[in-house]
Amino acid sequence: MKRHIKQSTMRRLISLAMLLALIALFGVLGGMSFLSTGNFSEIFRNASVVAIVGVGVTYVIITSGIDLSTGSMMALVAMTMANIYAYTLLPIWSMILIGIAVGLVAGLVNGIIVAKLNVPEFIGTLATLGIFRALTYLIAITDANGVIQSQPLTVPEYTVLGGSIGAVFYVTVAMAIFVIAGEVVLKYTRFGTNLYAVGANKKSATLSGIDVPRTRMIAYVIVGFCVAVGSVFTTARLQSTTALLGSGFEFNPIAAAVIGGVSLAGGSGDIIGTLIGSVFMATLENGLLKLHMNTAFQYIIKGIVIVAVVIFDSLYRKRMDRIAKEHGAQAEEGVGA
Amino acid sequence: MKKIDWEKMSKPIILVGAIIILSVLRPQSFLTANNFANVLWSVSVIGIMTCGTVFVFLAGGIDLSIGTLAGLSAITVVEIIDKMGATNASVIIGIIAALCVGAFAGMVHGLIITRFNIPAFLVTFAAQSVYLGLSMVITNNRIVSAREPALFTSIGSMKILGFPLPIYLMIIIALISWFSLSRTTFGRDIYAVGGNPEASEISGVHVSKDIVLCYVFSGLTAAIGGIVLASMTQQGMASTGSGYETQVITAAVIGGVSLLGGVGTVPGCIYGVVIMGLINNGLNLMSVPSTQSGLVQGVVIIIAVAFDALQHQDQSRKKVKRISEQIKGTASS
Amino acid sequence: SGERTERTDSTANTGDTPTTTSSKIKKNPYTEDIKIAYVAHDLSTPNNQAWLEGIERECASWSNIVIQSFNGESSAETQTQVMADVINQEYDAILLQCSDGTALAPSVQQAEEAGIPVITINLDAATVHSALVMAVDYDAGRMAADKIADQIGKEGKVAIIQGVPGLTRTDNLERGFRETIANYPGIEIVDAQSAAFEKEQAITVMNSFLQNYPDLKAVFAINDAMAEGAALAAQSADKKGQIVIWGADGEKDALAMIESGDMAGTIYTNSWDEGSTAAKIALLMIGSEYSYTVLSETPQVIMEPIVVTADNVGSIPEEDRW
Amino acid sequence: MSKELLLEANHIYKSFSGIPVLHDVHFDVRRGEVHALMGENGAGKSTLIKIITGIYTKDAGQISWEGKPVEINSYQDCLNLGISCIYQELSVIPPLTVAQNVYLRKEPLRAGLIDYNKMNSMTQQLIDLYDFPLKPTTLVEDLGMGQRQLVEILKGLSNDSKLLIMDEPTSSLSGKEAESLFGIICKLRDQGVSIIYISHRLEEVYRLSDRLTILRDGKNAAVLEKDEIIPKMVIETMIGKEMEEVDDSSKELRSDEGPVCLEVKSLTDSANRFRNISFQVRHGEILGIGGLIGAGRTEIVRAIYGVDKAASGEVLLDDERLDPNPALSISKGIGFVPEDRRKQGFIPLLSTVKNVALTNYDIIKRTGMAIDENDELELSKKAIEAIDIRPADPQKEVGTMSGGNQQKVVLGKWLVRGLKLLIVDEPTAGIDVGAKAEIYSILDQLASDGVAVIVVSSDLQELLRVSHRIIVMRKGGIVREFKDETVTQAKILAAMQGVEEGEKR
Ligand SMILES: Nc1ncnc2c1ncn2[C@@H]1O[C@H](COP(=O)(O)OP(=O)(O)OP(=O)(O)O)[C@@H](O)[C@H]1O
Ligand SMILES: Nc1ncnc2c1ncn2[C@@H]1O[C@H](COP(=O)(O)OP(=O)(O)OP(=O)(O)O)[C@@H](O)[C@H]1O
Ligand SMILES: [Mg+2]
Ligand SMILES: [Mg+2]
Repeated sequence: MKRHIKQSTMRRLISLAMLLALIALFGVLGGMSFLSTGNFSEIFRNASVVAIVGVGVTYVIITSGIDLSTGSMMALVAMTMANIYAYTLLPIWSMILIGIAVGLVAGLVNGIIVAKLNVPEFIGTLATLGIFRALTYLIAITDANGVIQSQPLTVPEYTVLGGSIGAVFYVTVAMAIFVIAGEVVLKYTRFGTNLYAVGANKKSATLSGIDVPRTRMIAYVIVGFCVAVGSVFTTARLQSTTALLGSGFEFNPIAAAVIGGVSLAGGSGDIIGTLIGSVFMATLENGLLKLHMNTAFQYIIKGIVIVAVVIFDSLYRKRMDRIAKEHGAQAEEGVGA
Repeated sequence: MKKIDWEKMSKPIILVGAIIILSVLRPQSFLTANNFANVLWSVSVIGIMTCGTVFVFLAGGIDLSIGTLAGLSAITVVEIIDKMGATNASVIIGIIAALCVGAFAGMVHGLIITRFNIPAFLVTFAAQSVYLGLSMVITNNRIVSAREPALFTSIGSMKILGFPLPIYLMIIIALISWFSLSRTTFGRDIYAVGGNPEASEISGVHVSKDIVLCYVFSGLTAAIGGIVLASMTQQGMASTGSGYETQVITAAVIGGVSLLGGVGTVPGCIYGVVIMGLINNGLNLMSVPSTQSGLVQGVVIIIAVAFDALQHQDQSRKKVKRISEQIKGTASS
Repeated sequence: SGERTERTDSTANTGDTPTTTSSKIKKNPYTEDIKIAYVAHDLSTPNNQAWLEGIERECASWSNIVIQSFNGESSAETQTQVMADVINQEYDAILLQCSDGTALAPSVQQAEEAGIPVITINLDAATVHSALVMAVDYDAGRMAADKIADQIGKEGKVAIIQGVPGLTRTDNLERGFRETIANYPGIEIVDAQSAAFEKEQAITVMNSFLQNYPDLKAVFAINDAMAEGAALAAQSADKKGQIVIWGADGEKDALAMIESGDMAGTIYTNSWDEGSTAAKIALLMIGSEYSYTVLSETPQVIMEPIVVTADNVGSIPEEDRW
Repeated sequence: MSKELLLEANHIYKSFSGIPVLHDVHFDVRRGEVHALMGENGAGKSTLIKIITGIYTKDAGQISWEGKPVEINSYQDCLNLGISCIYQELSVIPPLTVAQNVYLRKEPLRAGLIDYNKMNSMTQQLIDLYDFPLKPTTLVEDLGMGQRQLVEILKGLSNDSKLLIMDEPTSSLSGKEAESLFGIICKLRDQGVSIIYISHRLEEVYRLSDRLTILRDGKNAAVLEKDEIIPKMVIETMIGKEMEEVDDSSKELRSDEGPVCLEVKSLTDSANRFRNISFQVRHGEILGIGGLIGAGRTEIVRAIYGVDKAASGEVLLDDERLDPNPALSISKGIGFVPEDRRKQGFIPLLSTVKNVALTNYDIIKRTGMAIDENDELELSKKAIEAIDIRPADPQKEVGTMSGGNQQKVVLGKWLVRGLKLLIVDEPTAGIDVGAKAEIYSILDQLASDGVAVIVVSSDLQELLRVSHRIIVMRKGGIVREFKDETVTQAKILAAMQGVEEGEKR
């Protein structure tokens, strides 16, 4: 294993180094307003929901799928909880449990559409993006005139989830748990190995006895779970929900995963990569806010930095690959005959 | 007797079925030439862009930048008209400039993607952000209007034989794409590259060059789409074209294009585009509340695509059954 | 199902609030270095930009004032994140157009507690804060309804082109419109479809209206961009001027279309003025002693909307057209 | 030997998109026997195996296991019964390591989590037991074809099954690994394990099998007990025509004649997979390159054709220096049949027409920019005819053809154009005897037409059969050249293993 651990750690180190370079750059440009503890905890807080949802999304991408419905799903979960909160006396924990159940069901729906009905992932989850949003509107709380109201969720036992212990927000703690658990499941369980196998080659996976549709379905259900948890933390922070919650969110976890080295073609990547990708994006966005520049330039610089970083990553990786191959070939010689 | 190829028929069946359903539900308003013109007109920009971007999909890539790139092109043309005065000359210069913007952007995407071997998703995702920013800088977040000259505004609205010009543009671009994909070596190479890049390279296909060309074509049609959009709305602003990338991908996938590359046709894309137009038109004509349109749209899309997918399985399954029964029949007799 | 009453709703001291409540530091806004944040709903829309320009104009004469704009990308989550950052960076005042008044409430409260006055624009935040500068949406809807009723002779079919459903501000506009139309028994609202604030989508929606309701009398679009789109559609269906098309906002293209007879009217607010008013209040708040704690409710400055039709459009001078 | 039936398949029918592939096939396996399944390319062997292992659903028929009827709906059902399979198209997962592949779905667990240390050491034990040149922690994507096939074999062997199915396990193996596989097969048989063995290498079949079933055009053609197996008859039953026997235990090699076509001068790889390689090929000559798995043969021919860039050295074609890339090579008259046909040889979703046309657009007629589709079709028909691709349907997607016929498409597309040099890497992997003979005669014909041919092969018999001259590689260098002498398989083997040069392991 040695060579490959080395190679993959090396790649990890490159991405980390680039993240640190970015932080250093912003530190120089933005000064203490960027480098303060408060700001870092804010960066992590902003990265957290993306990374939590990113765990599930990474699984799906590893199986060579994609999930575009996470934003709407988040709204559906939140609006269900808001209804329970507004119209029933159920305790908060059961409200959260029902929210999670809704997430699981929504994930299952995606799974069935994609894995059982054989609808291409992109179009299937794009369709459910519309469906979940419509359902959210359907159950949205309206006033007497039918105008949709944002629904407060202001009970302290709930909103405390939006808070922090010291400089670490609860959502960041949750993210840490999700990332670690997600990585362990991916690397140290049969299910995790199956995800890679399905993503690398569905035919070979079938020939190896893997139940491909089932594996894919479970991956989508896990996304549902992650989204539900993300939804809880988001609404706890906003202390309310609206029918528009999560619009456009779906691209964030996907982008984070891809920046973190998860291939959309399937079969490669891991959760740590997605974590780095999430933190990278959050750092970039946060840092740009501090540079006192026109919003328009922020968009331009954001795009350029992303491309620059992946180009650098690609060049460096090519080099490392070549070096590794040379070493590998020399090492192999001993085994050859 | 020639047998009907049911697999190939599933798309026409869905299309005709949709038209029949809508005609029954809304006989007066749906089945009119005017309404068909409206349906096609409303999807013409999507159609134009899909016919270009399908090259990228077939080669196994993706282009998320076309929406904001269309916006940037729209702004280029209206800014030039605005700054140079509303003359025909400035319209022509503006259009040429916008096309150059599109083609150049596409070339840059293609070169970065192939040179550094970077996922197209990331490059075009980042480019999306860059073009939005550029558009905001150029317009300073304001609307730039171009209500004149007629040469410009007629691109989006002039009617020939009762059908607006953008529909003809869509048809012309579809024909060009269809021809180059199905009858030229370039097109054949694209299918090969999308189906198996490694084998294509070994077969002497200039894989990188072809991929770059695909992105150029995609950028070019994005620019054309942007010009048409600007003319239709007689204005350009930073948010022009935003979200078109998703609609284009949706249309292509409904039309049978695989995002993994190598599978799909231009007629399929047009089918996807028209189906999307019909769904939206149906939703509007039946006064489905906007909050619920996503539900109807989603369900219809899933049914259409799943029907298509199952149709393939079913047909082969049924055929197999029929034939094996025949075989058994002859075996026992 | 009964409304939950037992639960005490409290926004106080939860997640987002740091434990320290810093006391307000008074600054002279015209001499000391100050920085003001403008947190927009979506900077790529014309009125958000006009507000920004109004704010910048107001402060242009003082070199000690820095204005920094932030784009909320139409998302309450993004705005919340930006607010947290702005508070961390200790801006002296925040001008905020909430995407969602309820969702932004914790952030607004946190800012106020940190001694940063928050002036909201157009949409109230659901917590007491320094000031709200607004154009009356509900009333604007009512005014448009009355005018349209007049113009179509109090009877006939009317349709609405909506924005993105669920955005409070535009929903209020629609509510005002519907409630007032209900007073005219001869007028029927036959349809309401969303064009998501986009001019080009409005063309499609308008086309299907024309297709479905050949005897349509009037269309009320929730913003001007969509009204312009509807007017273009009517134009290309050779129905220019035959259908009464109204918008809301009063941007310069809409005013031009009223002049050319394509549109019938709009509800004009001077967004530059609105921006500079908000800035004035911010400067005032920075220099003043008192903090939000003494307020029992948010003070409001109401920008009176002007009903613009072909009759009075000429009275809006070029320099007030944004 | 016990005659107890372990597996019995009766009246099996199967067709794909209306075309019958299996027709009333009967097949049974006894406990503890090696049962060979033979037939031409496309006879339906792999399809039968996939029906037995639950990958395809049969249209009709019954399968019984240990006397009881069973329904097998997935490979998992099959594993549960005690059947495992080594598939022809390999079921290895490239991004996973060798150990992960071997123990896929049966990873050793500790406290619910995969115990990688244990898994790796278990894999190492297997590797040591069979003496395969593999390491448990290499990623499969870094392996060559031969090594991948070894991984697939390990994967099948690690199941402890009662019935082990091997669909062409040796198609990319060289003699040494194949020998150790045969050892394993005999050992397993002695332990009472039954084996279904599919191969196109006849001598292996004769050597190993206790019984032999022959399929022809999807129907049973014969079932032969060990003492009934007569090679000549087997071949005739299989291909339905007579074949002359060739003695291929030794061969008289040619000496140099004719002008030099290709010259390679001290070619060295950037990743050190081969170094300082120099040789020549003459017009009208067939040069064979032999070597063990991983000797670097594939890498050299890839570099000559221009798929990979060599770090240093020169390639000259007819005395003209080339900086090769595939497009240039093709235009200069070089053809190349890659080793991994699935990944590198063809576009699975495209038809034979378009696969053949891909390398031949320069010779297809055009009107303006449009390809003349009739001419294109004619060309592919020529290719189909030249190498007898079956089914002879030019519009069939190559991805759905049988393995052997896919290989014929890859080779066929070069036969319709004028060539100076043809490079073939493992040209007959997975190809039936009849077709093999055809390919050999095609190569002979090319050579006598003045084309220079390079054949890389792990099959010694093949190497002897086709070559006019042979070079042997070992660990990235040329260790021996045979020409103008009588060579035997043993001599080449010795050179491959480095024994002759006195090199000790
Ligand atoms: N998935 C499929 N779809 C359509 N046709 C298929 C499919 N799989 C196999 N066939 C066809 O079935 C026939 C039998 O193929 P099969 O792979 O069983 O042959 P085989 O005896 O294993 O040949 P080989 O020796 O070349 O491996 C061939 O004509 C092939 O084209
Ligand atoms: N794609 C690859 N990536 C990394 N290493 C490779 C790759 N392909 C082959 N190798 C390594 O390169 C060396 C030479 O392999 P090559 O394929 O040239 O050998 P060969 O003699 O053709 O053997 P065979 O084809 O039978 O495996 C081997 O050590 C092999 O492991
Ligand atoms: Mg086979
Ligand atoms: Mg090889």
